Amino acid sequence: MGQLNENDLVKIKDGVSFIPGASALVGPLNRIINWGRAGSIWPVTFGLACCAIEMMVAGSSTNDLDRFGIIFRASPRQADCLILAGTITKKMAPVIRRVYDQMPEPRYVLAMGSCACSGGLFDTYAVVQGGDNFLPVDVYIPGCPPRPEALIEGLITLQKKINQEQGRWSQLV
Amino acid sequence: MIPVSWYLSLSGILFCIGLYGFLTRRNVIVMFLCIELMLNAANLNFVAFSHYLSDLRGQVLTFFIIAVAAAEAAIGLGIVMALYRNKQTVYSDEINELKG
Amino acid sequence: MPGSYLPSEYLPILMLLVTGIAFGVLVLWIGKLFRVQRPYFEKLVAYESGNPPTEEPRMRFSVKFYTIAILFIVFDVEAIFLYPWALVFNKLGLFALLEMFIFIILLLIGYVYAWKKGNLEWDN
Amino acid sequence: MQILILLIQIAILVAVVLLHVAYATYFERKIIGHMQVRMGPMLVGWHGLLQPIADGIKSFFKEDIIPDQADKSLFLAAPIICLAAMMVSLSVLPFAKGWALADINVGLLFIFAMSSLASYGIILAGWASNSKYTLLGGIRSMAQVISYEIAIGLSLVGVMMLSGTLNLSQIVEAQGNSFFGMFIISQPVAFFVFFIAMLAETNRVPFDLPEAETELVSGYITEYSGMRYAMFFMAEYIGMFVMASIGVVCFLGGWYGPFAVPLFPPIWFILKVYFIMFLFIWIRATLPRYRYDQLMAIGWKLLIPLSLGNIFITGLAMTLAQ
Amino acid sequence: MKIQYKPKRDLLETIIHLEILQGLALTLKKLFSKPITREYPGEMPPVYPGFRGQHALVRDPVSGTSKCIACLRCSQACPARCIRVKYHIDESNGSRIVDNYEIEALRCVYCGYCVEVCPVNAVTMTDIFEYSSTDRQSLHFDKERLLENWDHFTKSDSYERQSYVNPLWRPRGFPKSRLTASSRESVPKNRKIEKQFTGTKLGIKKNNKEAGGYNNLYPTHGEKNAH
Amino acid sequence: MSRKISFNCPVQAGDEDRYRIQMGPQHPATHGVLRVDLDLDGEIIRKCNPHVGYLHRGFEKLAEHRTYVQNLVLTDRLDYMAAMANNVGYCEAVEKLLAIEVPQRSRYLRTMVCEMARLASHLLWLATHALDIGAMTVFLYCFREREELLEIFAELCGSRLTNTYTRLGGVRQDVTHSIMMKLEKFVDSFPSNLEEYETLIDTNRIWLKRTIDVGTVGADEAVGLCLTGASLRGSGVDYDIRKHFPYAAYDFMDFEVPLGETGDTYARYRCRIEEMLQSNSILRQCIERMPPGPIIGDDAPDLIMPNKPGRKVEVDVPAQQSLIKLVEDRETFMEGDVYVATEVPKGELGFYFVSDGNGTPYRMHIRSPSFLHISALKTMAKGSMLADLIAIIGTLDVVLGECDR
Amino acid sequence: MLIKSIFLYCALVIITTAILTVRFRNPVHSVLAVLVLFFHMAGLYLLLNAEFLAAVQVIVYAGAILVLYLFVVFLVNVKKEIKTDRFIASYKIAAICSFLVFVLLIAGSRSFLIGPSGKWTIEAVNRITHTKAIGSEIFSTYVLPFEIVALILLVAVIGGILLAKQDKQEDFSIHKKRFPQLKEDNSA
Amino acid sequence: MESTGIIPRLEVSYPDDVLHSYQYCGQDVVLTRKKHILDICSFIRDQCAMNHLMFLCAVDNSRRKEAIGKNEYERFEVVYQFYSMTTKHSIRIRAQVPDDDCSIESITSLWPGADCLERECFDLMGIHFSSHPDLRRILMPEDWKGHPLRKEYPLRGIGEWAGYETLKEKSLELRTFDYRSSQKGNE
Repeated sequence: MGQLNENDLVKIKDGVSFIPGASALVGPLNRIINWGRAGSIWPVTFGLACCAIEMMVAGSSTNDLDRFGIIFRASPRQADCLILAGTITKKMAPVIRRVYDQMPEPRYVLAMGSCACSGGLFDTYAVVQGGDNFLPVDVYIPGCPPRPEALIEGLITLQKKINQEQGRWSQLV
Repeated sequence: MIPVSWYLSLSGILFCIGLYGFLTRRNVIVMFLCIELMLNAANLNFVAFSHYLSDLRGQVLTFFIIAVAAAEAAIGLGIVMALYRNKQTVYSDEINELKG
Repeated sequence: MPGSYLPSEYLPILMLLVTGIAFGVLVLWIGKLFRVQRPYFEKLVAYESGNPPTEEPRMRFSVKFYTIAILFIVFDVEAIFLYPWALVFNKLGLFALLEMFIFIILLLIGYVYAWKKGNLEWDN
Repeated sequence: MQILILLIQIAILVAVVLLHVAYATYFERKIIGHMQVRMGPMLVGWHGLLQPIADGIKSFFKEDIIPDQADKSLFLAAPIICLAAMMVSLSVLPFAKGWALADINVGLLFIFAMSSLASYGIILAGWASNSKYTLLGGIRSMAQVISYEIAIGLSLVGVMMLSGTLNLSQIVEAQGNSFFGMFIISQPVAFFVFFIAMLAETNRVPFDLPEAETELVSGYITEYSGMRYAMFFMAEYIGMFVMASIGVVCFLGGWYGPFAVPLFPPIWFILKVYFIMFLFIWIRATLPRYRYDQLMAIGWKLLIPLSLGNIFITGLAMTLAQ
Repeated sequence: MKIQYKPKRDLLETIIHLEILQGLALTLKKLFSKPITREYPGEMPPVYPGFRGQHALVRDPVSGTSKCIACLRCSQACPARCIRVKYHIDESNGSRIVDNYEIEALRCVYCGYCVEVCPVNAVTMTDIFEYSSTDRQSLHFDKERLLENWDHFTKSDSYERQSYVNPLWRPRGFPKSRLTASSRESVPKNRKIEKQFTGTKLGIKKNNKEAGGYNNLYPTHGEKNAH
Repeated sequence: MSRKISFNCPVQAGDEDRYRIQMGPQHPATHGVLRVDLDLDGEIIRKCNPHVGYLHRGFEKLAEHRTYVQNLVLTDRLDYMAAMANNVGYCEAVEKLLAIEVPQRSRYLRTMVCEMARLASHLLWLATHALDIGAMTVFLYCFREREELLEIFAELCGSRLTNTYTRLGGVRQDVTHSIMMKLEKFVDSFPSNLEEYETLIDTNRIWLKRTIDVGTVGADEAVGLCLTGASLRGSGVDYDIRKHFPYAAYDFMDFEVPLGETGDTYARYRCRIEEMLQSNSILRQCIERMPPGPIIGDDAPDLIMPNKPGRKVEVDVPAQQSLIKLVEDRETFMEGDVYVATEVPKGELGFYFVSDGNGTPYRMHIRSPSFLHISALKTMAKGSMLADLIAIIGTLDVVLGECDR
Repeated sequence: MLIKSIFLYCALVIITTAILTVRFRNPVHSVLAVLVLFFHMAGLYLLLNAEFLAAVQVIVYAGAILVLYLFVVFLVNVKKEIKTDRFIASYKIAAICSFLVFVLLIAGSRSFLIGPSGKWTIEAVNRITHTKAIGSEIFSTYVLPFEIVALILLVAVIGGILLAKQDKQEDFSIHKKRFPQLKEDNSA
Repeated sequence: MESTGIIPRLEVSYPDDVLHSYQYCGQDVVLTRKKHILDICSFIRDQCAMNHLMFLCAVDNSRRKEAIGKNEYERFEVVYQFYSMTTKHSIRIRAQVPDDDCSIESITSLWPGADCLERECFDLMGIHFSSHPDLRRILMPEDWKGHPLRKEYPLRGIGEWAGYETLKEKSLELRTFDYRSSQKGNE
């Protein structure tokens, strides 16, 4: 596809463009891909602090994330989503970034709880004031820690967001 | 219908490649691999003769050769391990150098 | 006729092999057209629990693996002899049993030796 | 023409098997879920029935990462080796009388050969990724596979002695004449050994050390992402299927139902295979994981003597019976 | 007290893998029991009065706006420093007029101190917990948003939400007589407050209480369980 | 892509048979963010070097900038599996420092929530320990039980995990009848439920093989390593703060301290299981003997405390509100230092306060059991196998929030 | 024709992989080339109506012996050869030698004549299957070699274990001799 | 924690080292010099059967009212709390460490568990423990500047840690998202 240059493409919205004539294919394909992605969000097993416990509860029998097709993967290479569950310290931040970097596209970040969203209680020398300082956070879930149901609700928000995506699968985007 | 000479030539070529590798490679492990190649060339000969002579003796012999090749590999690689442990190398020329 | 024998029952296997490989290659190749590929340095760094990789991972292993492999080879060869033996056992009867008994006993000596030498223990 | 029919057969087989792989994961998640008093996939499709499809689509469109320091050619080849080896072993399975794609005389040996080839895929994946966890997982897997391959081979010798053949269809036929139509009755010890070794060969709990999550992250597949990871996954489930089928063929009477119930033979076969797969899943939901040395000890110190003993007892019994 | 071990397996039990079979039986039993899963988006978890969820400013039914008097106790008590109150003093009577009342929901740690110290019951925590968002700004509540939260909360027809107050709420630090009328009467009259629970109230079987009750479960076997 | 990976720690000659692995921070078995650097010889650990600090949030520094009451919120985030127990420990310490009396009823309530927290924490420990060893079903069964406790917490104080339940001088809220009914139901059913999980692991041969003679610590060694809690008692040392320095209402409770003998993972596991049953019996006693009375003392300080002596927190109050004075100026903070330890599920949680008379602690040091347990890992894991390390981390029951503070 | 093309394909792959085995720098790649070679050798055995031998070739050679090779490659550090330029030595002389041997072999093969035909024709073998044919030969005619194989294997086990046995302390002292700067590792 | 009679024994054995002793909230406290701290600790362990080291931490006295103007207080102090599981006695030792010679002897030889406690003191307070086997930072990153628990260290830190700076730069470089800076609290 290297021969196509920018001008041949049809621009749909900012930053999203397609090969002309492909739109008949693109629309349904887009919907199918988004459906697949929203239906199988695999977060990487990465608990940071208190929220990790509630994250585990969300995966346990009472709430059962598996219902949504969400299973935890230990390796970031197979994960789609990083749940920042807990306080991000400055010592930890590079590690988190590295784990995020090692995830394949498309990847999403959920900031769960006050600490991951904004540092929360810990406005100190050692704590990063919010995961969005160095990561593109997709969904913010307030609470300290949020109830497991709140995490599920956050994941549903993420599913909605995924379903509205346009062509995040194309090489040309 | 494949003439038996095709098999013989193939096994000859294989044997010579094995020999060449054995003579040129410095890594003892690869040298052993080359020996395996040569053994395989011989096996191929045996099986081909056996087939063309309608006699199973060659195949039985091949069978035993494979079993013995297993033993050979075990011992040979054991020697490699011992060499490596003592000399910290698996290269034939370095093993020579370090003899003294 | 020697030299013109074609083992035709193996043909499906060959075809399935080709199918299997082709399936793998095709899936990956077609997927390549649709995937987002944005490799960059940090993404391609080896995974090590979120730490920067510290050293070359290819290093030596415990020699135990080697002794296990030797035992494996010997038993594999033994099994290879057992298969034809098992098939012709009915025909040969007690003689074959004795024959194999001696064979296995000989190999078991090596097995017991390895056991006694502690090559089957992993936690030292 | 013959080749065309063959191609259609292969196409059907591959399609069915891929569907099977997809739904085996669903089956597993559902069953484990209910054993853990939860529900398993529910919301993607009716009762989560489309879950495997969604997973597949997602994996297909997922980025494929080849780590910088990986040995690229081997890294790319490893999943294909694994998948192809496992798929090829499908060809000799007799789903019913004459329903084997390739009815070869050394069918059992062919399966062994292919499973050892698949273990190459695993070790190469571990080695080529060039990461520490994968390497450790690969080595573990290799040592495990070679230890248990012997147990599997030796445990089946009893069956070979009873049936006098290595051809899978003929083994099934031989069972038809035996008591109850199953060799498990006359070879319980062999079945026990085979079952344990089968769990180990397919890397299932309690022998899932090569990919033990709490120890090695994901073991040899730690560095694999997207479709390549899915291919290992498929290979694993096809491997489960193949191993379960071997168990069915050698011990559970293949396509013959007990009491000769007139049911379509392949259905019996599939039912039995799924019974064994259910056992796999059931065990996974129940048991903890062995430690590495314990695993090797079971293989070498328990299963091999047991299966050798079994061979002798079978031999003696057969000699006496004559 | 020495810990007690279960009896050692005997040979037969080892051979037939009794304990593993028992485990398998348990999981099989569970396979056919009813899952305890709450199907969350359809089925809500039980939320009790006093749950520390989303913040709201109580809308005074009389004035139609917040009850806040800008005493700043909440922002003083807040350990995360996430409450900001902007006010000006009304020159005519010296009372304070609240201009804006901001709560950073993403920094709040939901300790409930602000609710506890509020003398007029103006700020409250509702039991709504589902308000995740894809952007930060929508979780930075200002006064209007907080009042909306209250409206949203009171509108939803859930358990006792119309009379939502913490039944045990009492701002510590000053006597009840000095509370404003609205906060004193925040617990509705029709709400039954139980008598204080004491130990005698629950009829617990006396013979069951013994500390050694578990001994029946783990019969003593002096030897160590050496496997 | 042109950048080459530079290894910051090149292979040294002679180290070639060592295989270095960094486990964690992102690793499923490290209970959060622990990192362990391992030198492996095959699978055998030759050297084990735990790294902590990935969750260091500056608690002790932050505490110097917040008042005593506000710091209570911090303690929830210490050992987030048993926040109630931390709350109680903190309040006991501050009350000792400020000489605040606690009513009897709230002592009982504190004991009750402490034991509930212990159960919740031990259940989580059992769950993760079992998961580490590979028994994933036990994990989910334990969470089922734990969920009941958390729901009781939620009903009691409005939050499931970070409870902030105690107050200086008492507790936040009184229990209601429905809570007690639920608790009683839980207490009644707990032993049989525990028995159920035990079916899966307790006598299971794989479990026994994985735990017996793994990570063995002798009694003297354990004391030297400053282990506390069940990790110490598994080695047979009789040290339980609830018995040694009774706090809350432990004086009035009949319970025993289970002691192991062998000091291996299995002994520690059994110890904790027995402890759960003991906690259960304490809970039953609390339900039975709960005395009537106020839940918070009259001299309990307000939630808003001045953080400087002489400075009043009082703000001008609108005239029409008739609230004249909000906060008494509390000059009675004493100068001095005090150390109070409580038995939290992980072990001995101590608070060392240095007060210089202000409303904020001059120095607050938290003696966290997990921190010391992790340092013991170095000794315990040496010579065992990789899989054992997982079991040992699991059995030490470390929580990094408390360790790193 | 089909048979010939199959043979030629197998022969081509065998020769190619054999050359690759010699040429690859990385021993792991060499081992893998040999793996492919063995599979095609098994294919040739199939053409020669020796299906059991083909299976044995794969199981023993590919499944066991090469595993041992792989282990050894992993056990010893092979990084160095990948880096150095001269991973082969004196290739000219070797080439000449090999060529001479090849000429000798080809010349010799001319003199082979097809001898008297035995009783195991293709039909005879297929009637009772190849495995059984081999089995009945071994367990009736070749009993002694069969037991000798057991002896050889026994020697191999014991010898292999003895050779590979590792003495920890001795090992360390060797390290010290070679690397005198090495001390007990106390850092990190 | 009743009075134990250990203090007089200590005063007799180490007259030069014991500066001052008192009881507060029923807890025995001894102020000592740092010079013979290892001997004192081993005395306490061996002679007084105090086998359990409850905690070890450091305190910065520089802004402490009680410390100002009294010459027995130094800038830092290292606090040890010991407990005897047999006699149920406990004692607290406050060893004074001056600012200009910020080091004290390590007690890891007596209690191996003190290893990480001392490392923590070093990390957060900057007190060097001589003869400690492996004195490195434990909680903060290796290249962190300053010792956070010292009184002059501000709550939010001085400057930014270099590792975090590079991380931020890297994430800026790699971002394909709109970057939103986090908002500070209202303190």
